Amino acid sequence: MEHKIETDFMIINMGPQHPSTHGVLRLELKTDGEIVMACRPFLGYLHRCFEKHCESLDYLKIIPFTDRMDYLASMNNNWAFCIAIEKLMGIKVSEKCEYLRVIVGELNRIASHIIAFGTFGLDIGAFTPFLLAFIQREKIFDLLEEASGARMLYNYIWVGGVARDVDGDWLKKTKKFCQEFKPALDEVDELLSLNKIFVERTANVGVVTKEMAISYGFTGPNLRGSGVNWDLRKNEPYSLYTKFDFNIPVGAGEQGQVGDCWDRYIIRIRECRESIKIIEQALEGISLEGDIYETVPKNFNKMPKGEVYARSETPRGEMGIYVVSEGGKAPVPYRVKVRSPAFCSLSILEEICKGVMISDVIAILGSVDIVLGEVDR
Amino acid sequence: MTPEEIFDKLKEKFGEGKILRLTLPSQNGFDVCDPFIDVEPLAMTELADFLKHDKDLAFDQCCCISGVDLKDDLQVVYHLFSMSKLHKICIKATAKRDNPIVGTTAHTWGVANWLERETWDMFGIKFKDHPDHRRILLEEDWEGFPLRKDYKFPRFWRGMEVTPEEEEGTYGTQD
Amino acid sequence: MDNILVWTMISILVMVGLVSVVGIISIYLERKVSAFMQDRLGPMEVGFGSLANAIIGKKTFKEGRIGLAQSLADGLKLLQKEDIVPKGADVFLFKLAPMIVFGGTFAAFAALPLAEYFVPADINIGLFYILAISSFGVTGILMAGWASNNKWGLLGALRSTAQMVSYEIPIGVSLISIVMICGTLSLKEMVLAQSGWFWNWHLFGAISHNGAIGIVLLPVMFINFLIYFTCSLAETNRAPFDIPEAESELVAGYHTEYTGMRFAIFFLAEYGAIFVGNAIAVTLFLGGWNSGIPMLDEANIPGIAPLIFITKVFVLIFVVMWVRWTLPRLRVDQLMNLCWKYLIPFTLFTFFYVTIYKVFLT
Amino acid sequence: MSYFGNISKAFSTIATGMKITFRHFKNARKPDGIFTTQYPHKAVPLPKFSRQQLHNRIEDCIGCMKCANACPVSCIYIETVKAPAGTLSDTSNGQKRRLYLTRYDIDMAKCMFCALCTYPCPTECITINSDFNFIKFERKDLLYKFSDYSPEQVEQIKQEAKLREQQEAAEKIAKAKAAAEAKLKAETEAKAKAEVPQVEAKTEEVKAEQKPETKE
Repeated sequence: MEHKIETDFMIINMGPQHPSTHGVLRLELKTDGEIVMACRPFLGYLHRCFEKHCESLDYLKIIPFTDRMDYLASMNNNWAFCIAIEKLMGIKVSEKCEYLRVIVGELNRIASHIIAFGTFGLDIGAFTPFLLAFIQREKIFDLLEEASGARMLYNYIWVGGVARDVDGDWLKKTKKFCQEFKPALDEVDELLSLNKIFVERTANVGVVTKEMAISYGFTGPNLRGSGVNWDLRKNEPYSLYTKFDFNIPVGAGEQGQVGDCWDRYIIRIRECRESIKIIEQALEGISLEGDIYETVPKNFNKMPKGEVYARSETPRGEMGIYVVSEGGKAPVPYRVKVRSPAFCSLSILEEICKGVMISDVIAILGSVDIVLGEVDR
Repeated sequence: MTPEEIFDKLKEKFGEGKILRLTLPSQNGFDVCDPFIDVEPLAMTELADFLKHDKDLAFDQCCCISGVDLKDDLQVVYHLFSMSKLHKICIKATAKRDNPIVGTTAHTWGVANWLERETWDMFGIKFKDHPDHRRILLEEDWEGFPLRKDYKFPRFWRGMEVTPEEEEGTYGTQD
Repeated sequence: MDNILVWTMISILVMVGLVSVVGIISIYLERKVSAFMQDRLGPMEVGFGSLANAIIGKKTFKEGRIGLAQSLADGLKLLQKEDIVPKGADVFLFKLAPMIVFGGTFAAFAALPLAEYFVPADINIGLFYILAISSFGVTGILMAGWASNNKWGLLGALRSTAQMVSYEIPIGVSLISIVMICGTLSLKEMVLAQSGWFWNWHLFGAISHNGAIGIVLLPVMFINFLIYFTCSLAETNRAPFDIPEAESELVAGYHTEYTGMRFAIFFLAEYGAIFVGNAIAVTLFLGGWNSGIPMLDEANIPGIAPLIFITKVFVLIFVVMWVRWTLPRLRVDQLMNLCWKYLIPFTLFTFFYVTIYKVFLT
Repeated sequence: MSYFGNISKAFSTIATGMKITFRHFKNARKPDGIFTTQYPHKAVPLPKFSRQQLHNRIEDCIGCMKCANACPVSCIYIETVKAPAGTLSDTSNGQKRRLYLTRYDIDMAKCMFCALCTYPCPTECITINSDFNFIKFERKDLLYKFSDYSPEQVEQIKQEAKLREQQEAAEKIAKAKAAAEAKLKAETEAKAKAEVPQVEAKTEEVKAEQKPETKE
């Protein structure tokens, strides 16, 4: 009998209560010292069965529930759902509403990206950029609160319109914010992006190649970080995005390889700048005349029979809403399925967390930018 | 490629037995829908492989996999998109309710792994040859598949009250 | 003789108080500094008055306080907390660990030369003693991590050990240069050698020892100082080297399972260790209790020497905090990389430079 | 020379970062240097339309159940009893009130602050205001009761309504007896109707819905 001396692997549960899993995600890490041999994510701690809820709620009542999926970008969730229902019902929304949607959607995108790169910095250990960026997020929330009445869960974008009108004063405040935001973002950028330690920690870590990114359903900033020039706002324009002039930042591997954590991080900072551009153009174009409730359907008793898959670009990527309607007099959807971008992005974790260090797992998780409310729904 | 061309191409490759029919908007009782192709559920694995790797089709992105409970049958709906060719198609695989088995596509698209697990979790549709066939959102020992229309919510699970009783006599109990 | 004995007794008593006072002040400072750097207010409500009122059960909230008693209140709160020992823990080691960590720091305080007649233990191998006793703390950290039967704690403890053992080397080598110049290990004599104008400080070379020619040591001494400062950050587990307790990776590292007063002791020990680390930097490089202006030193104002010393240390502690709230954290392998590939070669270089200077220029 | 390049890059980027944090540290003494406020002493004013707490002006409420039907989480509980014509004053926008609101409870513990209930209200009596200070120490205190009748009054109203119904029924029976036999059928229907007060509430609701909407 021969005995081989083997060192044992250690199984560590990272989460559900862990500062860096961005909510209640559990990662089962099989580690050899500091090296992670395998990583298995366990989800579902925040599962609320949104899709089951939808099957017993009116279309309008579902919108507050969509807020709670990706609670960092509620506006974009509302919007995604409304796009699907409007497509189903054949509603054309007035231009004023579309402008308002673009403005609040892009403001919310900035707020969400601030969380994304702020907490990414926090995971890497830099506390100050996170809080400096948060000041700007607070300002955005003040604006959105004034427009919609709530700070995070807005219920603002309705099927066929928006919930509340804005006044000229609000537009002026938004404009002022846009001007103040740029130097503040530059400061955070300067503080963190090129910091040697930060670059060392994030460049060449968690590299996702183009093919892998597409196959694993990466969308949004993650996909662009891998060097794919793809943005639904540009490539499959919805709403008024054809009217605006903006660029799509694409990862180029400036500090390391294309598709590493640093690329995914910098894309978000650059996207904030593009969003500001869009908001400024929208503020130019909007006119305050017109009724925002004009196309809001009075009731949902005469839905067409059919199904629709509508996708739109939320800060985390492509959110697809698949709605099946029975038609006739049923005012509730037969089935709603949400293609959550964070859920799909997270599925790559098992693949790229092999042979990296524990600290890198944190960096990768932070750079993929998940929101557990959306992953579990 | 238009849906008709895709349908013809698939039919040519796999034959009528596996590729059943193409539905366009305002057909088969639909007022609104994306064009979709009904296929034989067990043919899904080779079909996915062909859809992704064929030069003309090149469906490299699997947007969404959703289960639908059709009361008599269970259906898996694949929304596919090609980033290089910029065309999309919807594939539907309908399986029998008493023994729903669909061929897996997890070897073709990475994301399908989790999306199929979610479909199994919620609808109890089995995916043949799936590499990691576990529940994903619910616990392993959860009974039943919540998104099926005939699902009954359990009162207790592992001794915990999961569906609290509504306050008596309130308006909320009417629903 | 009697005079010295009395002073020694007093200074020992002062030191006992100093460890906790330094901890409390540093914690308050840390919170305020971090708050101001992040555009926040930091602790505001708990002043000494409202703390006293809270103790006798009266609630008072007034505007305009700056929260001076916040860390004292935190300490009082931690004292009342439940002392939890995890189920699978090695109880004896678990309880011993914070004492060892605190003991190591406290013992190091004994040899700090606050003023000429204010050295609690004026031993002729002071520097050696401090270096030895302050690395004693790592035993406690390893104990804490291992005994608490927690995987995060164990990882943190092992990281800490690896880090401390590695960083002892550049610290030792960089300090040897000073020892070579001074020819002594006694901290008091080292400070005495730096009296007079501020260019006599070792940071600016060896002017007090060899006159103007000592200026050739200026660059290497700067490098030495920087290396020592960096290493002392690593020795005390401060950012950017706080990987043993990296809260975003290891929850809280070796003190994950500690609660209440045991946690507070770890906390105090950490800040005590920062004080010791920076006190050595002040003693060796920045002239100790000397103000740098001879007239001020000769004025013999009572109590000014320790005040100058502590002020200098707190300026350095501010820099430590400033660094912490600016920089991200390194990874374990990068930390080792920095130590073995960058710091050690540079200290060796400065060491040879000083040797050559010592041999040929004096 | 990537070795020394690394060193110089590290030094320069660290210096940039430290400059920025020091600037913030220095500016903290300036009036707008600090973003946070010391909350209980200084509060940031909320916008006018901030959604914090639901309120119902009970004197304007007609008990139409529209808010309860609009609520996604069913946190509004309404119970009504039919009132005799003329006993209740009109609402401030001139609508008739025909129902005693024996119960109008809002469970703020359940509420999701979507404000969907405020939109369909025909008399604009249910509003969501910006009063955020409704912390309660017990969960049951979060059930806000808006009905201005005490439990005894509710009991009385219910009994009166019952009496009235019986009276009406008796009158009807008396009438019916006097009337021709053909009306006998209608009479039994009225009786059945009188036995279930909820059904009447429903018919009332239908009436309220038929009225022209004042909002939207």
